[in-house]
Amino acid sequence: MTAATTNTRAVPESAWTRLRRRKMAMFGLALVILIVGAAILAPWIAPYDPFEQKFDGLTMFGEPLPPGGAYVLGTDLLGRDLLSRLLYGARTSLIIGVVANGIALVIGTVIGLTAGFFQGWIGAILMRFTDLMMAFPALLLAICLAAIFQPSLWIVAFVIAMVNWVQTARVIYTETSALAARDFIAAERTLGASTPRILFKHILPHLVPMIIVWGTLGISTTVLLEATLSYLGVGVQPPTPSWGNIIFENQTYFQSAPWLVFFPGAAIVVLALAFNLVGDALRDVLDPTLRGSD
Amino acid sequence: MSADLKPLTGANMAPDTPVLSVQDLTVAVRTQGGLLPLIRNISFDLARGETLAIAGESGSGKSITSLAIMGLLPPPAVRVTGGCIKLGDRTLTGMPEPELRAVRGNRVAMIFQEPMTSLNPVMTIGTQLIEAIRAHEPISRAAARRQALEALSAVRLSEPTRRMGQFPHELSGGMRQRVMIAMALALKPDVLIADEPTTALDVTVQREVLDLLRDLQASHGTAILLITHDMGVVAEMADRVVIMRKGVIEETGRVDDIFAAPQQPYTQALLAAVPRMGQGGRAVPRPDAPVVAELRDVQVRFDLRGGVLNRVTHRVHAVEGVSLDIRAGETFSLVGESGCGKSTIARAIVGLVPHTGLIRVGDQTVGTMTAQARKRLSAATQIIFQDPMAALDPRMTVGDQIAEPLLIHGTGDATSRRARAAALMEKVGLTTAQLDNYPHEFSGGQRQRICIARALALTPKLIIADESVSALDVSVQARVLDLLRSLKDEFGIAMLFISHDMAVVENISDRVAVMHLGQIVEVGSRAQIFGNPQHAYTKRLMAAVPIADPRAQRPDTPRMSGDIPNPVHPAGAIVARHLMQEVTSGHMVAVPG
Amino acid sequence: QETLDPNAVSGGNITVTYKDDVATLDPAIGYDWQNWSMIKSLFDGLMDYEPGTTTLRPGLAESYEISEDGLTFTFHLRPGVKFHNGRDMVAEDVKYSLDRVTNPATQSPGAGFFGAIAGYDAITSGEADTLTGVTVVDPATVEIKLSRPDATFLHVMALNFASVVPSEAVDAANGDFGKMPVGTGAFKLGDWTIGQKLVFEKNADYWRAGLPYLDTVTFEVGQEPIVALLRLQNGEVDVPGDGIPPAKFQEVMGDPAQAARVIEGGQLQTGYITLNVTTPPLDDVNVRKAINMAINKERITQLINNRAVPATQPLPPSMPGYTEGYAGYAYDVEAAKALLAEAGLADGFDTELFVMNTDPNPRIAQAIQQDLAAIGVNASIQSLAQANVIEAGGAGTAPMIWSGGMAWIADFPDPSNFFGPILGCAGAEEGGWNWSKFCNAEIDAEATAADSMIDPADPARMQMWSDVYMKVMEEAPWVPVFNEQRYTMKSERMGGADALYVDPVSIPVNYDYVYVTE
Amino acid sequence: MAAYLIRRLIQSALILLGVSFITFFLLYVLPADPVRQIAGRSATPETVANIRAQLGLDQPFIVQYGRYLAGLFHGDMGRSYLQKTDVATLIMSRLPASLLLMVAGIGAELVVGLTMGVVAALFRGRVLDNTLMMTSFVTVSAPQFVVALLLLYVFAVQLGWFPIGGYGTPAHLVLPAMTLGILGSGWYARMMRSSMVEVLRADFVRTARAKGLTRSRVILRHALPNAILPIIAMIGIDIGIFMGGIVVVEGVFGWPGIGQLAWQAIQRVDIPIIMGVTLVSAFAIVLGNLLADLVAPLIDPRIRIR
Ligand SMILES: Nc1ncnc2c1ncn2[C@@H]1O[C@H](COP(=O)(O)OP(=O)(O)OP(=O)(O)O)[C@@H](O)[C@H]1O
Ligand SMILES: Nc1ncnc2c1ncn2[C@@H]1O[C@H](COP(=O)(O)OP(=O)(O)OP(=O)(O)O)[C@@H](O)[C@H]1O
Ligand SMILES: [Mg+2]
Ligand SMILES: [Mg+2]
Ligand code: NI
Repeated sequence: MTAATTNTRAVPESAWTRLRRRKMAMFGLALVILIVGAAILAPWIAPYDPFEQKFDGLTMFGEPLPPGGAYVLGTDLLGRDLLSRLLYGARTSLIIGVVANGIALVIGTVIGLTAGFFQGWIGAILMRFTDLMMAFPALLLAICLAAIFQPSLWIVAFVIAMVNWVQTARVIYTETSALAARDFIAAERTLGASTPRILFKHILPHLVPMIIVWGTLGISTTVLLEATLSYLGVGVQPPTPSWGNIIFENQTYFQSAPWLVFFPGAAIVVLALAFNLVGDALRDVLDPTLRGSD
Repeated sequence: MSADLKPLTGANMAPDTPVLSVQDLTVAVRTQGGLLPLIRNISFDLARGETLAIAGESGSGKSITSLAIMGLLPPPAVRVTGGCIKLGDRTLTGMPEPELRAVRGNRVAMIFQEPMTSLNPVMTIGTQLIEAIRAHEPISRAAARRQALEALSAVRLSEPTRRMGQFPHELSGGMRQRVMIAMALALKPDVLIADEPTTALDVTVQREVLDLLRDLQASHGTAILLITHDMGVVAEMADRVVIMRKGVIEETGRVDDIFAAPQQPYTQALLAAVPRMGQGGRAVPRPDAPVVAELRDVQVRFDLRGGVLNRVTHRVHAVEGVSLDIRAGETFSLVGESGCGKSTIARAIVGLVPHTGLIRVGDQTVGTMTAQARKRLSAATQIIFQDPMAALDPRMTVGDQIAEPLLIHGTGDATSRRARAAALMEKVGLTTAQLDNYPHEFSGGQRQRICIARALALTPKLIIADESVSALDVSVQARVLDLLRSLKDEFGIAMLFISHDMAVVENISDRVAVMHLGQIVEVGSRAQIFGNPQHAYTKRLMAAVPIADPRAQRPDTPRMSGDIPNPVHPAGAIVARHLMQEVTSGHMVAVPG
Repeated sequence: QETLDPNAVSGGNITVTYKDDVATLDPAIGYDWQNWSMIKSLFDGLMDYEPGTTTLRPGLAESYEISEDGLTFTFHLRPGVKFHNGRDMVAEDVKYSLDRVTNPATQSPGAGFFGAIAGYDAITSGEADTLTGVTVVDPATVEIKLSRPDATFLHVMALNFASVVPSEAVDAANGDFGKMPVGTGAFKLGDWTIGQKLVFEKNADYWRAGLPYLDTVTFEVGQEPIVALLRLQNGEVDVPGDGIPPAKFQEVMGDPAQAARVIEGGQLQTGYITLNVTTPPLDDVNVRKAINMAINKERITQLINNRAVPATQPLPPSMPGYTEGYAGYAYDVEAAKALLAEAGLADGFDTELFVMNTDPNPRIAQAIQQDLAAIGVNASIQSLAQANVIEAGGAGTAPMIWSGGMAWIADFPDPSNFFGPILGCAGAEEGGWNWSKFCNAEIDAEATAADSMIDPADPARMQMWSDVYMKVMEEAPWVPVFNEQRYTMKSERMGGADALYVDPVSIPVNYDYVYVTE
Repeated sequence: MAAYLIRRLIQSALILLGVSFITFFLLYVLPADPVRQIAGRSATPETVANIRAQLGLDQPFIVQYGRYLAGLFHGDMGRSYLQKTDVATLIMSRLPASLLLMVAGIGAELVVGLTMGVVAALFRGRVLDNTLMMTSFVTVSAPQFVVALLLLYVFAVQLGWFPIGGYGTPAHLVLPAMTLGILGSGWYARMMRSSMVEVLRADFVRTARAKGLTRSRVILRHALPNAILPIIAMIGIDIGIFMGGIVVVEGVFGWPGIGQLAWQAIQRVDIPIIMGVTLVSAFAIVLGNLLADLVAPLIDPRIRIR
């Protein structure tokens, strides 16, 4: 270890500086900014009104128009401009994929962390509850909740958060139990550190990689879950576009109008990928044991 | 097993040609700043039947050298950039992987530093042995099995047939290391590389493993390349020794010569640092000093649950009725073999495990405590854990970790805390520039010092040092011991020192207690214990210590091959307590029976 | 008596697919798209229709007489009709079957159709367990007395619910008659692998000589419509029960070879929007008229690939009583705005449009939404599962509902069928199917009068019904949007008149009369 | 071991009880009336009330739930409102198909996902690794229906290798299982990759190499079983996700599983069927988790069941 300590850096670099050096991360970040920007600026950059069923947007036989021409990405089954709908849809999908998924992560982390750290009866109750929720068909829960509360974007986001925290909680629980048994946590206790301090300063940072993995994987699953809910009639209500419900509305047309499935599908992949690129890099950068390896 | 030698490669080889020859070996790691050499121009020869020791401080390149020989340097960054390694008349450097594979295990075998993690946890011992044999000899499974059994018997593992079906976690560290040795020797290699084979083991087990290596060498004529930082082990085992430092060879020579007349200043310093029995400094028993920690009939048991209702069926009687006093300014040592309950006592004192009986530190009774009382206790007593890497949060800078107790106890502001952390860093011999580094960027010894600095931040009355120096190489160990000693003198801190290394204990302690299976079997002043050990167990511990003098002759000790004594009892069982008898004033010994 | 198709060949098997599983084959209970025609082939009622038409003809009754006052029907049973279990069908069975379907314990969704039979109220309230109006005169004669005249009664007797079932088989099934049906029909149930397929076998003893032509009919369930069509194109399926999925429609019609196998026909169906007349501002007739004028029906039909014709009134064109020449409310945005302004709603208003969540209904709802937006009416869409929409409609909490997917295919070809539960006062109460909650005593009285006429086909009666619907349109509780056309496709080997494939009663195909040509 | 099993079974029973209560409650407050569905459009209010009373739906929630539970304890899952037949029979006739699909699907998922993960780990940082990880994102983001139809179209319609939907022979199973396998593989690929990377750094892998074992043996016999350990717990979690995602695939391939049954029942508020399917799938999930916990010690001897 002597060799490693000789080249000690005097000034520690901030995480951001190190993140900035990673090309892929920056590329991912650019994509994220692009997507978020597109969502925010949708009213200004969308070529058409996303809700307007254009008179010339359908053929005589009621078929949607393929990409090219006046409608860059084509039109949908109601003759609306697909590009404009995708741009507006980014808003919904970001709320679902980032906010709802984020809430699910937070709930899952809090429950898993609490159960894993305190064990005992609190842990037992929380984990049994988690087991119960895991055994409970998520889709049914979603349908019932949405039907009871009347579907709207925020209800949908809430429902998704309610069904999606379970897996995270399980994984975080396992990880936390292992961490809590480690010596440095015992060391903190002997230093007189308070429980919140141990939880937030010493355990939580170790869960970051796991949270990032589940968070990025969760983006596409939640966006698709919203679509499934739309399909079941308990998702975001039409005509509000979301990437997921654009796919689901049009999926039977994958042969005759493939663009209606391909473009929103690609958008979801890109969104998930962009967050993943940033997440992966962030995980590496935040892990001091990998410091200097970049 | 037969004692005849496996013929060496090629008939044209003269009997005195070295089996292994390393010439001008340079290994470098590829970094962004270009190739960075880890070892430079290493040359040595290993003759048949010889034991060559490579010694040197941590990070000097010992393991890299051995991995280079095996062709197992971690890809892709680290590789051999110069020199050559010859096994008999075959050049290993640059040899294609399939050929190299045939050499590995068959001609050159290796025992790794970590017996705990070096065996595959999900395969039985038998399978792992058999596959090693069958990888090189085209024999039937049954034949390989017979051979594996022979190897296990050869390393004197008890009940070899049963062991074949067991998994690594079912064996103790010593037993695992024997399995590793059996595996390495099953194919009767020409060369055996043993990388710190005993560092992770306690003295009694270390003793056995070393004896075993020597016996096997005698019967098979294997050449051994022994890597260690323990000069005691070097003195006992090696014919010749190579001293490495910072990637280069400092000195090579016969063991006797080096120990008698080291040429290089580094070697001299290294040898001077070796703690030797009988060299203990002044010991000042202080019967009148105030008691800092008081333990009365302390008992710690761990529940093992089972059954439909998940009820307690068994208990680990980790600590069974221990009473002792630690007085201000004294160093109280606790010794005993692995698993006897030393760490558990330490943890009970700082309130990490629940106990029955009385533990008082200062005016604070340890037990169910409020957050406030917990804080007060932590101000009075601090523990330095066995494994410094595990005891530091890998994701927080060491500066923050040293300052953390101050923050928790609300002392000072951010700048004053940082200043204090910097001062503590310097006190333990580190530079303030390293405040913002993370634990993994320090060597083991440095990490231990960081733990000490953190423990000192609150100026406690009692410091518990749990095996704080066992894993360090001698030079670092000496530095840390000096540090502890000077801190003790400076602040009048009492210290509970836990170790299985008798030489270190003798050097540092005022009083010593010997533990066995959760109970104290002998307690007294250092002079009383070392000068006049009474209990059989104490005597055995003493005898196991390697002596850092190649001329010293150790009396043969009876060998054991059994299991670690087991402190697990069915729930409700009553464990017999030892009766203590005073031999001389302050020297208590358990009555046999 | 029966004219057989001279080209028909006997034998062979056809495969029909459905997406949804068959819930039951009990004629007293089955009321789904897919089991309706299956039950028709397994069972017979006293009355029947000419294949491919809406013309009534006697079924198990060889003949019948209607008393002067139209209150007594005497049916003479056909001799020698055997149940699948081999027993002769007798008058007792007819009485048993009618008792059974009206008994509340049976929980038949069709019980209400028999409301005109004397003693109906007693049996539904649990006071009696038999219909006093139905008497067995002799083993071959049944007499049915009505408590009030009902012009549609013969149609009612042709409904599946009026099928004749053998009591011993019902008892033997111990509640599972729907899974082990025994009837007198052209086919009997062979094999039923739940969730996968049903096989119907030819009833060799069928009383219509020479029928059916097919040996077996195999129904495969759980087949996605789009997959069913792929299989049809691959020659594995003969008739896709759920029709041509929209996504494939243009492809099929664009290929002459395939288009030739598509059969188009009318359907007794109307797609409409209900406007809840109790919810302001829809309680204002001008607002309702404005909404009627705002809907661009042409465009909506274009959206569903022109597989419908724009509607002007509740009745579909092929239904007797349809008012020819009535133009309805023409699409006129300006006029609609003017009407709204007149109602004091020049700035429009906010409302909700409920819709069932299966394609193409949400799409149609969005088109409606856009049309409403053009006159300033801001309708938010509630796209829900069928059961939830029905609940909201029944409870009266839905201001507007698009009817698609839930109603209204006529049970029998009589104009009255479009009035009672969905536009009459009876259906307007809490939980009823009259989702516009439209209740006009005057119109109700006229409807009752029309139904009290004895001859269902009496032109005067038709005129009365036409009047009824015109008055309804005056009040505008609905926006009739379109009348769906049926497009069926068949495999190359299928034979039989085209009319059989768009049979208005036996949907999607009249199994008894079709055949295979190879 | 037996004691452990009994304890786990008791726990499972409690979980099922909880699931049944929540489901029953949700269906109770759901704004949709099953009686309307049963009674049909022409029913009079009296008929509706009569049917409601017959089904006991006019009773307070607790009474209804109590009756349902009492039925369950006698092995009676009730009768379908609309199909008028025993729910148990309906479920049992469809359950084998669902279980078969689930086992095959999870199998496919594991084979595809784990292979991807292992290969990516072995080629860490290279183009192949990046490609595979990218692919894993595409697969987790792909809509089931489209993938199912695409596979069906290509392999069944165009190439004719497999039947176009249906159930019965192993050939029928291939495409549905493959669909599920492709869709779920991304998760496993990612998990497996990181697990494998970790294991390849482990000391015992170095030991295995030092013994002179072949590369394939080192990877397959030493690294793989260890890398799979953390995945086993994932499988338990996955069964839950799986049960939810099976409906669409069953639909496209005409697979007669309980997913389709549930789907129709939900559309028409056939409460006994919804309850039955929920409980059976919850049971499968609980059982799957139990199995995962029982299998874990077989692969990892360090885990001891107490
Ligand atoms: N994979 C690697 N990449 C870069 N540097 C490495 C790598 N492995 C080891 N080193 C460096 O090589 C040097 C020599 O390491 P080596 O493991 O040989 O030390 P050692 O003498 O065996 O020490 P110890 O007694 O602690 O085991 C150290 O400075 C270490 O940091
Ligand atoms: N949390 C625990 N649960 C169950 N048993 C435990 C626990 N902690 C320790 N033990 C057991 O208690 C006994 C005493 O352990 P302890 O760690 O105190 O030994 P030690 O003397 O410090 O050994 P070493 O020299 O190896 O550190 C051992 O048998 C150990 O297995
Ligand atoms: Mg080393
Ligand atoms: Mg210890
Ligand atoms: Ni003893």
